[in-house]
Amino acid sequence: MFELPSGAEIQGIIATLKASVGFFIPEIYLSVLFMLLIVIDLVAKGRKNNLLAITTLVGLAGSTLFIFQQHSLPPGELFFGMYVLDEFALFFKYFFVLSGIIAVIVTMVDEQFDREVKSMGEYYALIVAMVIGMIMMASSADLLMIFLSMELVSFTGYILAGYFKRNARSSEAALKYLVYGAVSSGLMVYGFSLIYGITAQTNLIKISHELAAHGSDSLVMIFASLLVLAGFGYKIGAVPFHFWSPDVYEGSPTPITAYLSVASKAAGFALLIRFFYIAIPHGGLAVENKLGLDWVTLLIILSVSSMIYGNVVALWQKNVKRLLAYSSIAHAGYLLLGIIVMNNQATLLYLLSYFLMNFGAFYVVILIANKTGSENLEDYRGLGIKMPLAGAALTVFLISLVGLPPTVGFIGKLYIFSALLSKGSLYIGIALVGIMTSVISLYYYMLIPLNMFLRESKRPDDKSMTLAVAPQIFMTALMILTLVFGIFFAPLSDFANYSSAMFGMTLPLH
Amino acid sequence: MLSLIVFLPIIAGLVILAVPSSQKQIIRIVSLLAALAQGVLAVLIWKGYNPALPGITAGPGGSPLGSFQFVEKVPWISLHLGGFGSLNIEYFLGVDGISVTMVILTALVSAIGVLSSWTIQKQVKGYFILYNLLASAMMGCFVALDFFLFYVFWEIMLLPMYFLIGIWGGPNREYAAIKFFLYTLFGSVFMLLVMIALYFSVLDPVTGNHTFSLVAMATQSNYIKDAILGPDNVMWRYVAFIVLFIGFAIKVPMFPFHTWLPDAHVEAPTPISVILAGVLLKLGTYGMIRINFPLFPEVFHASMYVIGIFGAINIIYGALCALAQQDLKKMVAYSSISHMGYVLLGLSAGNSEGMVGALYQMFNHGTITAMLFLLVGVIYDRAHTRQIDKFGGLASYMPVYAAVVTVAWFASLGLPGLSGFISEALVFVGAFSSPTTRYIAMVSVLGIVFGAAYLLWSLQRMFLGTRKADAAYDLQIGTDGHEHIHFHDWKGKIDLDGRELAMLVPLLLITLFLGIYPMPVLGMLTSSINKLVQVLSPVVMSQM
Amino acid sequence: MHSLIQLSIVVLLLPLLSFVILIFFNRRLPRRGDFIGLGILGTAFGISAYIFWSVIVQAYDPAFRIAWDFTWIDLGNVPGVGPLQIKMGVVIDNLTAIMLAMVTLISLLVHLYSTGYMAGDKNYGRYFAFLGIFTFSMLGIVLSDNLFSIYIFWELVGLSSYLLIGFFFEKDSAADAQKKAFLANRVGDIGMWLGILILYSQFHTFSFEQIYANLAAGNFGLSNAWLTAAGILLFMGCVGKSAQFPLHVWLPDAMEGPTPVSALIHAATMVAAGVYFVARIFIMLTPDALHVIAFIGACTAFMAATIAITQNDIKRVLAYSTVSQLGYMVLGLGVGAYSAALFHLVTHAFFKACLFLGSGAIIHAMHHEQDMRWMGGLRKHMPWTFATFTLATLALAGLPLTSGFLSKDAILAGAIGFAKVEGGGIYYLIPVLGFFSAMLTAFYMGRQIWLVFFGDSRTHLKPADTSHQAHHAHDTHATHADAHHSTHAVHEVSWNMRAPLVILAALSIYAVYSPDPLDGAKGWFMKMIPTPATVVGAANPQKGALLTSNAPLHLASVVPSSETAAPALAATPVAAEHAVATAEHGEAKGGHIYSDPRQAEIVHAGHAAHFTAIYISSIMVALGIIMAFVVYVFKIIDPEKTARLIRPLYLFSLNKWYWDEIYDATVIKGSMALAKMLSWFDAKVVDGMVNGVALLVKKFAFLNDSFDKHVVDGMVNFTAFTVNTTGAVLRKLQTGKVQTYVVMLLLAVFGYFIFYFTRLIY
Amino acid sequence: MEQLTTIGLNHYLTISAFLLGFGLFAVMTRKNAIVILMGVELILNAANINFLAFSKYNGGMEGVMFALFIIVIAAAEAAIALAIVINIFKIFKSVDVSTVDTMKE
Repeated sequence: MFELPSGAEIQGIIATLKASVGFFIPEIYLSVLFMLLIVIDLVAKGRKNNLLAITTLVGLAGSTLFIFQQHSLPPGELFFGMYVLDEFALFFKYFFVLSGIIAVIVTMVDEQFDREVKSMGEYYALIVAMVIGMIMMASSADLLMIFLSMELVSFTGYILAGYFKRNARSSEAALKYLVYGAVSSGLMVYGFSLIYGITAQTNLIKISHELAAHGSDSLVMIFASLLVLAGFGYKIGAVPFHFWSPDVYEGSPTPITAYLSVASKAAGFALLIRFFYIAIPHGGLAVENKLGLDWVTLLIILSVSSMIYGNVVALWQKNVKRLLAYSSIAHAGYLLLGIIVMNNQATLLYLLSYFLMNFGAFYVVILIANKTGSENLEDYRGLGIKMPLAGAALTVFLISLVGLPPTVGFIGKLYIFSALLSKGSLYIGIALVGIMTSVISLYYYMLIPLNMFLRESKRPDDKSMTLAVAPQIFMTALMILTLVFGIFFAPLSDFANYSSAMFGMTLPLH
Repeated sequence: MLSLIVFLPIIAGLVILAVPSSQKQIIRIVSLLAALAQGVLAVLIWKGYNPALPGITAGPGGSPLGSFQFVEKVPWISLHLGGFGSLNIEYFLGVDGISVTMVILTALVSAIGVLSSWTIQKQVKGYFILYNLLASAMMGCFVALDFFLFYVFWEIMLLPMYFLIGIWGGPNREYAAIKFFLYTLFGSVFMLLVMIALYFSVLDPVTGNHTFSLVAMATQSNYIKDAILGPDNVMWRYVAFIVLFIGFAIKVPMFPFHTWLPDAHVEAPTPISVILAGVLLKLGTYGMIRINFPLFPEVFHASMYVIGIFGAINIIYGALCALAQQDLKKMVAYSSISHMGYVLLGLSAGNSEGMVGALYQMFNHGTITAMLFLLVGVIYDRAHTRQIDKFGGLASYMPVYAAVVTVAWFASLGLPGLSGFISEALVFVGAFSSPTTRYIAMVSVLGIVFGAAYLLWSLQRMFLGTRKADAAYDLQIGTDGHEHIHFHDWKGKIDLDGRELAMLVPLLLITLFLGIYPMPVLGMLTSSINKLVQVLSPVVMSQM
Repeated sequence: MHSLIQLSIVVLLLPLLSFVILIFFNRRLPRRGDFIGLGILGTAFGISAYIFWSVIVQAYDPAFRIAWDFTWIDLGNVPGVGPLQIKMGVVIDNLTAIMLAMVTLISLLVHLYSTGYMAGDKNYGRYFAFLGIFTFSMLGIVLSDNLFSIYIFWELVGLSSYLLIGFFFEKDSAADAQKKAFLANRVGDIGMWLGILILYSQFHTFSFEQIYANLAAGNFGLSNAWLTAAGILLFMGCVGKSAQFPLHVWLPDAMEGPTPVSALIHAATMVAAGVYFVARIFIMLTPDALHVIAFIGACTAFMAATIAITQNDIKRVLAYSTVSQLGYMVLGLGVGAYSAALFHLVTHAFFKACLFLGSGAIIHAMHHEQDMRWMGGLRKHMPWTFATFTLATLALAGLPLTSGFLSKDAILAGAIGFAKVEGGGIYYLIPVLGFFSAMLTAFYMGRQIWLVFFGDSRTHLKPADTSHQAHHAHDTHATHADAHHSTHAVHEVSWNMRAPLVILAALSIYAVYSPDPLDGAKGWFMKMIPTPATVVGAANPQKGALLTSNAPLHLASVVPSSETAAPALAATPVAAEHAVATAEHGEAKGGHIYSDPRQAEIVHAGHAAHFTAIYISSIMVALGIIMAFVVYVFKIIDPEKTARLIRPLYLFSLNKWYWDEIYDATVIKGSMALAKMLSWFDAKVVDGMVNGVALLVKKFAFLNDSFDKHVVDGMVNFTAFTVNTTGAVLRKLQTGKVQTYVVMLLLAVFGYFIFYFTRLIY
Repeated sequence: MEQLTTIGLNHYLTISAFLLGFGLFAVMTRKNAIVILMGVELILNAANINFLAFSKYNGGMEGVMFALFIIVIAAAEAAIALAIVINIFKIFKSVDVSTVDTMKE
């Protein structure tokens, strides 16, 4: 029933593939790096793991060159519309590579690995694989690609979450992540099938054309996109699709927690943005009706509930990692605000700030855990005196998470709320929720400095808490960046603005 | 000039960062030098200030020049945004009569604060770094003419304050610190929303872009008619005004948002109480004058009555609460609630007398209350208690201290010849002259009596009569046959020592001088205030 | 600037100088620098005497008035008002000249006296410093040309009285008294301040001159009720300072201060300041306001007199008599007997100062025994004191040939006239009360004289212990007294304490003021201090229209600029009518005329009632003295028995009509309770009001201790309660079982679906 | 008649819907981790059936491709899942997911 393509067509196909490969270099490079790492692991068995780490660092750093070259390429789609290349995608490529690098650096300082696992062999390879997967998530323009890249990220995620095999919590995290992820991606793919059924298309742009042209049975459409959203929501960890995240974040190795909470969340957002903006864009009610889905309301509910839930429940946490997990739920809510008003710049800027401050916070948490061997709030008592620099840095990151000037977090919040208010009085209600919840967040964030500085240590042990030089330098660098970008945020803002362009947008971003 | 005065303390803080924390004396001296330099700059600014220029709104041609002075206007962030037009944030400093007085006050109080911080022994390094950060932020708030910049400084103040109370505070410090932080943040986050909304509603007449410049915002003709806070959008303008007002009222603090103040004061170490009462509270009212009222004149007009009533409540309520306090510091804290009520009352009058009075009251309250807290600190250092009933007859044993206290106390209850009187008098004159607030003023004068009551009563219980049975000190017959006072574990001089006098005497002299000849301060205020009153007058509104 | 002005400013500043020098350097100076205070006051008196001479004696001019002022506060060009300045300045007119001389003289004498009385006190120098600042502020009140500066000096006088009353601050009673005095005065002051505000709010000026000019021009924007209110409120200042009912309670307690201070401040000058102030604002008082003043004065005079008869403390008796006499003055002003009231102010100043200094001498001699019951027979020991004291007493009681007689009689005559003019009825109450108090005055002064000076010493009758505590309290005096405590030798005081007594006694003789021992009106004082013309024409019910018509002319006696207009006034019908009146009464009124018919009538009727007054008052005084004799000399009536007979009345008087108790029960306890309540409210409710119910929060914190207390206590705001409960509930969703998570996921999807489904349907 | 005899799109969809339901039911109710994973497989296969059916009735190859990839992914997922479950069994001595709840709230 399917007639084979003629020779000419095959020639054409091959030509296209050849052409497309040129646009695909970073991904290829990273895949090579991935394999290289495995090989090195096999070769250098039993040697110091730093070799692998360094290789990964260098490799990832090198990939930025190839990504940088892509700026010269014209935005467009490749592999028959499976994949697109545009500023938006480029932004995330940088984002993920950088987060990969930082994840590696964080891993290198985390002493828990030395206790828990003997070989770091596939660990770094998996991180690279995850980077690839996320990059593809950010750039895929076809349901199939979306599904594949998401699964790639998820699988590597499952393994990394459970990387401490002998550690019960790590394994538990892996299991929960697995079950939840499997179910929600299953639902998502079921939703994909329905969309495919409605539009007979898997390419997002084509889908939106279909919908614009013929419209659709809105009920099925809603059902489908709800199922899809279940998949995305699970990736961005927004209420009510967040349930996995606190447990997984608490259980997994801290570097992975940081990595998941920043990178894979960002990937989810990239996907979310692309899917909704490209496939079922909205620019006012008319289109919504035509495309049969008012996903703005959907996301508003999502974001409001995330902001409230995340911040309110975080008040109760005793474990710093878990606390940060809940805060990351709340931040997903803030990010959604930017998406609601279709303001890519604000969203991307917020992502950047979130990248800085969250990684920073986790980094310090790891450094402290190395010394105290615990992540409980109680054990933070009096640390501020023992390790003032770490205390100061953590305080800065937390203040930035609250969104107070002069930190980059404030700039993020500023842009988000500006985006809301630039719509006039339409979204003031949501803006108020965001503001109020950020006041609440102040309390639990401040619990950490409160314990570190205001309270005396329960067991004043004289064992020195001085950190190694390198981590201190890195930490300070992050802190200074957080502050400097909080005052001179023009570069970030410009970059975000430049990156907000997406291929195949039928409606203007505003 | 202004940048220098703003950032000097931060520079000092950086220097201190380099100093090893064992070198306490060096650290202290560095920050003292910074504070003194700040003082010198303040004096220079005061000298160079031309009282003729009004300020408040833009000068000729919409530019701040010719209206504000010492203007420093540098484009800070200016970028085209995909989302919403172009973002223009300026590093925009400048002073007019209203701010220049506050600048001087801030310089003075923070210098005094450094002196009184000399006794801090715990983690001196961290303390002074935070202290200098705080000093910079306060100064910045008073000279910033760009709302964004103002907001940044405003928020930067919170964190150092939180730690200064939280780490160096009294037994219940955690509670006080977090309470302060949450209350103030609660106020300021709304300010953020209003700020953004204003940004989208105002066009800079010169550049034609949206702007954060307070100067441009103060001119009603710069508003986009149908913008969210444009003249047409009456409802939102009211909401914005109220939200902003609450934000500032929390800092003032205005009833019923005042409950953080007594706790904060009681727990805070003396120098921080001095800063808090001397400068931070002024920021609330300053914000109202600089931002709240000129930006929403018509709403201000509609709400004068309410503001006045709250002022009256502050005056009387604060005084009565002070009357019932057992803890001396708490009493002083409530007294400053009461005194800030005068400021609110004067502002609500909306006429020159009232507003000048309010501004002058801000200045005087700064100096006088600083004095009061220093004095409380003196006795607390010696006796380790502030319970009023634990003393008695001190006047016989600490004559100098008693004399200073008497002068300070009388200054606080508004005795003629001391600066507090003139400001309160002007406030009442203004409030009574405006028909809106006449009856409120008539009620508020009761505050004068209650004020006298609690101050004199505490004076009597602590200094007059003879030693109480359960007093916090012993009497022993000295070598010369006279009775001498003896505090448990207090080694230092019984009566005021040199450092304490060095802090108190300047304040005393200022209080006295300004009470006899107020023009040095008033002269700087009048033209600005008259301009402000003009801006606020309904006539102007109708022309907008 | 007029030379007299310059001089007056010098006079004003000299005492301040003495204060500054003494407060800082008294310990470094020989004799603690008392000679400085003395010398400075001497100079001041010399200058003011010169002013007095050149104004009153040398070239008297009924409308004499020179003023000078300078801009104190410049508010710039105020929108809606125009250029606005607050000026400060001094004014000299006849009244000022007299007051200047009087105040400086008495102050000088008290300084002199104190060098003896206070000798050996450990704070000797400070004492003179305080005297200096008091004199300064008092002179300030006298010289001020505007309400604002009067208010300022008013407060300063309050301060110095505070300092001096509490001079022996180790005594709790003194500390209480000083606080009481200051607060009572403050209560009066806020009234005065409101009055000032009412005037300012209309005219944007504090200066008397401009205010009166505006009033006369009828520029007062508000209703006449406001004007009356302004008058009464301003009068409240006087009620406070001059210890009028109902704020009189502080004055008797103020006797805790050193006796010379009582003489200077609480008898002669400060308390008189209130009366002086009312005189200054006299011409803007509406008739209604004047009525209120008159009644208050009468009540005060009577009440204080009734209290005085049962007091045992020698100083308290004098204190109440002071209150009573001040009541007379206020009454006099109220009834429009302007000159008489001020006359009484001056005469009273002298003889009451004399009495206080005398009592001081007695107390000094009796080693700080103040209770008359334990005195007696002193006339032999201290003849000088006895003589002067008695003379002053006669003056106070108002016997002929004394100054007191002249002034008191003039007031009473005015009261009668006033009652006549106002149409009798209730208004007769005022003279009646006046006369009755006159009798009581005679009685209790007779009692005092007798108890103190006659009979035999009753020192031994006294229960010993109390006395010792009494004066061990003020320590230095204790030492000083203990020196000759062993021998109870009562001896006459030294010359520097005797001289003032003599001078003051001499000044209580009629001849100083008037050639005619029976009529003060013939004297120079009442001639030279005429009743000024009212400016509240519009507010005057009787002849309003007429007065407004020629309102500008009334300024004649107020504004020097239009002195020339004065003769023209003779043409006004009022003046004509008055000319008739004066004619038939056959006496020249120093050429001044009453432009206000009401005043004219009152004064005229007053003169008509002159002799009636003399008769009645003489009879009353005689009665009083006779009664005193009956009771205390001939012992026909035993006071104790009588007291038991009319116990309620006796107690009522003895306990000063229970005013202290009443105030304590109502005002003080009330405000304290209110304060306590509010601060509870503040701590409990307001602190939790923001969150609705603080209690719930507490309970909540109690319920889960797992949860750091500081949160709930700390976040006393809405988030605290709600947020944490919601958090507590929500976090339960996180069961830790992955399957429930999946269920949640599906529920969420399903919920959303329902939500949209319904939205689609509707 | 024709509805009953010839198998149309709806039949496929119904089947897949049932599969989805069963899968979810298994995931929610079963205690055994292995069974839960089988439930997940059911869900994926439900999607597969949809894709194939739609691709048949809409024409075009995308559905088929999708189905193929899903099968591959499912296999990979099973591999990882089993590894994790085995690890769980090592530690918790059981594969009952409801016992794995050390981290909560």
